[in-house]
Amino acid sequence: MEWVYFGTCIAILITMVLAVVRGLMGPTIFDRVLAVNMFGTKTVLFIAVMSFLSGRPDFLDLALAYALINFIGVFAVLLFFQSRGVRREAEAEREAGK
Amino acid sequence: MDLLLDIASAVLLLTGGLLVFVGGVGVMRMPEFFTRMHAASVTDTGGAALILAGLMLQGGLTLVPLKLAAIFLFLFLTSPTASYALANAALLSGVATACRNQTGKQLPEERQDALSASKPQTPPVAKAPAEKAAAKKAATAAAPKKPAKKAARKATRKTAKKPAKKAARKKS
Amino acid sequence: MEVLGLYNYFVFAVLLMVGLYCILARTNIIKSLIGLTIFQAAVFLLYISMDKIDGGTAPIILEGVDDQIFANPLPQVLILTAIVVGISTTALALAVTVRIKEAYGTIEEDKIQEMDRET
Amino acid sequence: MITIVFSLFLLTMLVIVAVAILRTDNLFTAVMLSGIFSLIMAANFFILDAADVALTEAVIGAGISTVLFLSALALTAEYDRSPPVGTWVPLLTSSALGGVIIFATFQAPRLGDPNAIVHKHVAPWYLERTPELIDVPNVVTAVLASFRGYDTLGEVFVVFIACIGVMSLLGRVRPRRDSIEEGEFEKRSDNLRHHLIPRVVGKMLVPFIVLFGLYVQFHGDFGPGGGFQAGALIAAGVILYALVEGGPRGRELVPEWFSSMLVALGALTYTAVGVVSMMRGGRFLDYSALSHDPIHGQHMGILIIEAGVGMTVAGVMITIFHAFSRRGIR
Amino acid sequence: MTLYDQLPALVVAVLLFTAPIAYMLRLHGFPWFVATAGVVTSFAVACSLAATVIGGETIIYEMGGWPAPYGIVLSIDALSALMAMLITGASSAALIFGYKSLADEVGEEIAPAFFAAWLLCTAGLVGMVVSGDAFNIFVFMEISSLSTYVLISAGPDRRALISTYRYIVMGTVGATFYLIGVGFLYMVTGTLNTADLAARVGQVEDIRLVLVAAGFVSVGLAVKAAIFPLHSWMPNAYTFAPNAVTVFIAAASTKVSLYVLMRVDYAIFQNSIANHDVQLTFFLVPLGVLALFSGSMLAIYEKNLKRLLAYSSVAQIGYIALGISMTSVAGLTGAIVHMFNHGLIKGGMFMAVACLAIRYRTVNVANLAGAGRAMPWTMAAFVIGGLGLIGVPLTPGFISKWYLVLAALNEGWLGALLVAIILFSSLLAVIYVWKVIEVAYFREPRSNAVPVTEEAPLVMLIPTWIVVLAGVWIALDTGMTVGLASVGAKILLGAAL
Repeated sequence: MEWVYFGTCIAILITMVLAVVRGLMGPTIFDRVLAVNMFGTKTVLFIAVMSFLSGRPDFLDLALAYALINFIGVFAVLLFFQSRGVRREAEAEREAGK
Repeated sequence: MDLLLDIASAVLLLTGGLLVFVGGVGVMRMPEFFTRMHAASVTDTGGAALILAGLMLQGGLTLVPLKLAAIFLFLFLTSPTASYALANAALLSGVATACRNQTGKQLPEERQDALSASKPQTPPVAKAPAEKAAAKKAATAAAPKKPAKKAARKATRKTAKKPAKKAARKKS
Repeated sequence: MEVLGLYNYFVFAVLLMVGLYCILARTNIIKSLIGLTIFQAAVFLLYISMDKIDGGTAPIILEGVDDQIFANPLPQVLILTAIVVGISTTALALAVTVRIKEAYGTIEEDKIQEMDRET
Repeated sequence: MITIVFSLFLLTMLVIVAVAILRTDNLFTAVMLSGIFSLIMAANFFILDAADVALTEAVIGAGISTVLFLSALALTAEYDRSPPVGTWVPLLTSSALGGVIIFATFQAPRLGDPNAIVHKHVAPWYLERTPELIDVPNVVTAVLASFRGYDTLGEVFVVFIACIGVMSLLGRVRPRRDSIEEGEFEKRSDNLRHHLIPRVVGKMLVPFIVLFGLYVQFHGDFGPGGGFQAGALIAAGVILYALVEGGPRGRELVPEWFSSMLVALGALTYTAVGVVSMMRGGRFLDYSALSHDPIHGQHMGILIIEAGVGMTVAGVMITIFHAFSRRGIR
Repeated sequence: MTLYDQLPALVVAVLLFTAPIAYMLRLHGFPWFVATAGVVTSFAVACSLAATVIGGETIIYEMGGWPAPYGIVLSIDALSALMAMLITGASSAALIFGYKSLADEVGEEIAPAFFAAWLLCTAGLVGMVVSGDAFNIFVFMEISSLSTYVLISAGPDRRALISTYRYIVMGTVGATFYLIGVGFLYMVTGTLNTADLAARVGQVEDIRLVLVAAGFVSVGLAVKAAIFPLHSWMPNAYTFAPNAVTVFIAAASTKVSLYVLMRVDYAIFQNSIANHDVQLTFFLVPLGVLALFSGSMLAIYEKNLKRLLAYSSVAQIGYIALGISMTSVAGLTGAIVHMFNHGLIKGGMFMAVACLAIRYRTVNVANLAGAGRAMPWTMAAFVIGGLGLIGVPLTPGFISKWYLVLAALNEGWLGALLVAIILFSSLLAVIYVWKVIEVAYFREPRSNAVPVTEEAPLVMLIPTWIVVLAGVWIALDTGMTVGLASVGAKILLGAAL
């Protein structure tokens, strides 16, 4: 069974690398957000499998916490985009007002 | 019985791992943001489900499968939501996409700088036979590489109106 | 193998270098602060790699399992403290940054320096 | 062995991401990448058997820190316009630093060396004596809350001071300059209410996050967790609510006076435990003096101070988030 | 356990306990009152501790009742008691002095936060001084630094913000360096308790890590202590902080880092690294000498009075560094006494500056023309402080320089050179002090300036004069300071021998 866990871990790790590469390459900022999100879910899976691999499945709490936290990050990003758009409109209006 | 469980969970885990990996490759190889996101979100949820199910079979009659189920539930809820939110934000910010004109909405020009790097999108290899994808890709491919974004978008719109199959055939 | 066992120290050194370079070379305040977080994170890595022990597991004692090897709990406790200290510093520095932006209109240190020289 | 290979793998990624953070001039990208950085760091901590630290780093580094950086970015600037200055001095300084460390650690114990001195001196005592002296399974909690409880007290005051610092810096109201009408800006940019799916899912998850936070708080004696992680998680729940429903409604849910009182009360609770143990004839923070049975006293003390820590951290994170988000609309 | 046994914990606990209270009760004037009560109580506790340990014994207080290497202990000897007295004394004097000026500069709205930060700043500094655990020192260092950032950023000028930012970056890098050093020490010894470290670090085979650890700890603390090339955060931080805050941090804050540097170096590294006294000399003497010259020169050309005094502090820290670098009882005594006396002198002078600022609304030297006649008492206090900086007999500065010169004379030709340098930099001090005196007494105010005719309010003037007279008293009756300092120096060297 160990080798199955190990193989799954390797697959997840390689996917993590791919996500990081996407995050580094971009080209849009949304690609980077996508990469972070994907990296987050991969971390959740990685920790879940690792906790079985190391024989301490009671550490699944961590994976749970990661899943929740990752979600909040995406929301913060979404809100950031939205407020940025509105702020730019406001700036444009102010420029026009001048 | 134990062996059966082991085999079942091994199959689930390895399939899940494969799916996750495929998703990673998709994120790397797909031509533009929305297709990349498609690859990421579908395989994310599917791969995670398989892996967690595989682990659940190994958990035995303890709190562990319950926790795994909770993780699964959360991922099942949050992952699509996050994808939706991201796609929405990207669409509103005007990330270049082949079928943009289908939204029928012209976006203000200054939003364009959401593209962090001003690199042009790399043209995809247009050889996929599927009709819709081909149309999409042909449209992107037909768009000239260098000129200003506005021109690029106009070109995109024009080519998209043309019979898509023809463009695809020409390219290939 | 021996050299691989020291790999974590190399990474620690490289992260410290990246962090310090980011702090010293960039004049953008937020960028410097991100560098500062990397700089602090490098130290977390130093401490945590000390707690690892071959064949060990996290120091949470299981009922009924004997001769289990446990990782060293002390560096973990120290780093728990250090992480919280780090986020506190970051939060405070970000608040100062927001005020700087409001007072000067920019967060580039060189421009701020020019503005201060004028007054 | 396997774990060490994994660890090397993650460490390499860590370096690549750090260099990428250094090179980008888009601050938003840098913040996103530092989110990845924190997650890699946390995964690495987990591999290195530091479950509590991994949990903390994930919740605080990847979660709260990203949210704070994004809030600050929204209020300041998005691009790093540092001039390409002569970078000789920083380069030399940092390479000297790196060289010194590599020189020093050449003879240091390798990763996981069971003969390293750190595993021989103080640490075994903690692992051996915790069951009889304090009797909680999680040795990290025992060391954190009791053996080195004074450090933790200091740490609580560090977050306390961060909170009052942010409040004194951002608490003062500044006149608004936006041309958009009052309330309009807030309506359009401060919440996600018009997004149906995120709104429904987000609000649905808030109670679960808070519940999970409480679980981490009270399960901290037995598994990874404790006051810090729990406080940060509960705060994350409230922050999620505030993100979905907008700052004003977030402040209705947890008013600012309440969260800042929580901060002070938590710190006061912790110190009060110390003072009470003094009054009962023990040393400062000697929980054994709290009850007739020393172990029972330890349990009671740890429970109370962890509650104090949780209160303070949750209050601090919420207050800081409120301070930043309110600054945005004014 | 009697109350008497609990005193070591109380000196910190009182401050920690009152800080949340000061923050919670937001009645008018209440935070100031709570803060003053807390700080004064702590001062009283520190004094009684000093009376206990002046004989040379060391009190060990086990936090939480856990024995030494496993739990955290407080260890209080003559030196730490003296420092605790300096910190809490400076804090109470500055708070009482600042009753009016703080109400002026710090808004009612942020007063609770401000005074809570003040209490925690004091607590952090005292905690560093009394702690017997290397990591615990880091935690309290961060408490004191973060609260100092908050205090400085409360300054009215917008440049206070950018100074705070620079201080945050420098301070955090310094603290992180210290943390790295402690990490390396932990790696080679497996312990964090300073006494245990001192005992175990000598048995380490591979000395490189210890050496590098010593380097990191020293550099980190040097940043915090504003030793010469790393002082760049200090002048602006002092200049733009609220006046009463400047009084406090100038008197106490950098000294504590110097104290920790001295303590860690002498207790841990002197007996484990061969020739470490020579290394220390090579590290500190050039920096100290450079600090003396550059600090004094910058002060001579400085136009802003607060920054002038800050640069003078850079120079005075140079004296302390010189004293620390001479590994002899006389040198250490001189350094320790100079820490205390310089705290008193600078505190008094910044108080006088604050009095000037409240009437003149500026601290530019050029605008202070005629201050000698308009505010005779304030200027008299300033002049006495200035004489102390120069080191004129009958002032506290004389005592400490006397000990430094005595110690230097024992060091051979290098010592003779150091004596010459000390005397020369005293001459430089004459120049910058005279610059201020000349403007204040002998120059007519500009015709277009608003004439100042009023002396500073009594609530500020009386604390100023109390501090100045305390300085004079300490110069005349050296029993307490020199007694504690020489006992402390002997303890430090006793650990080293």
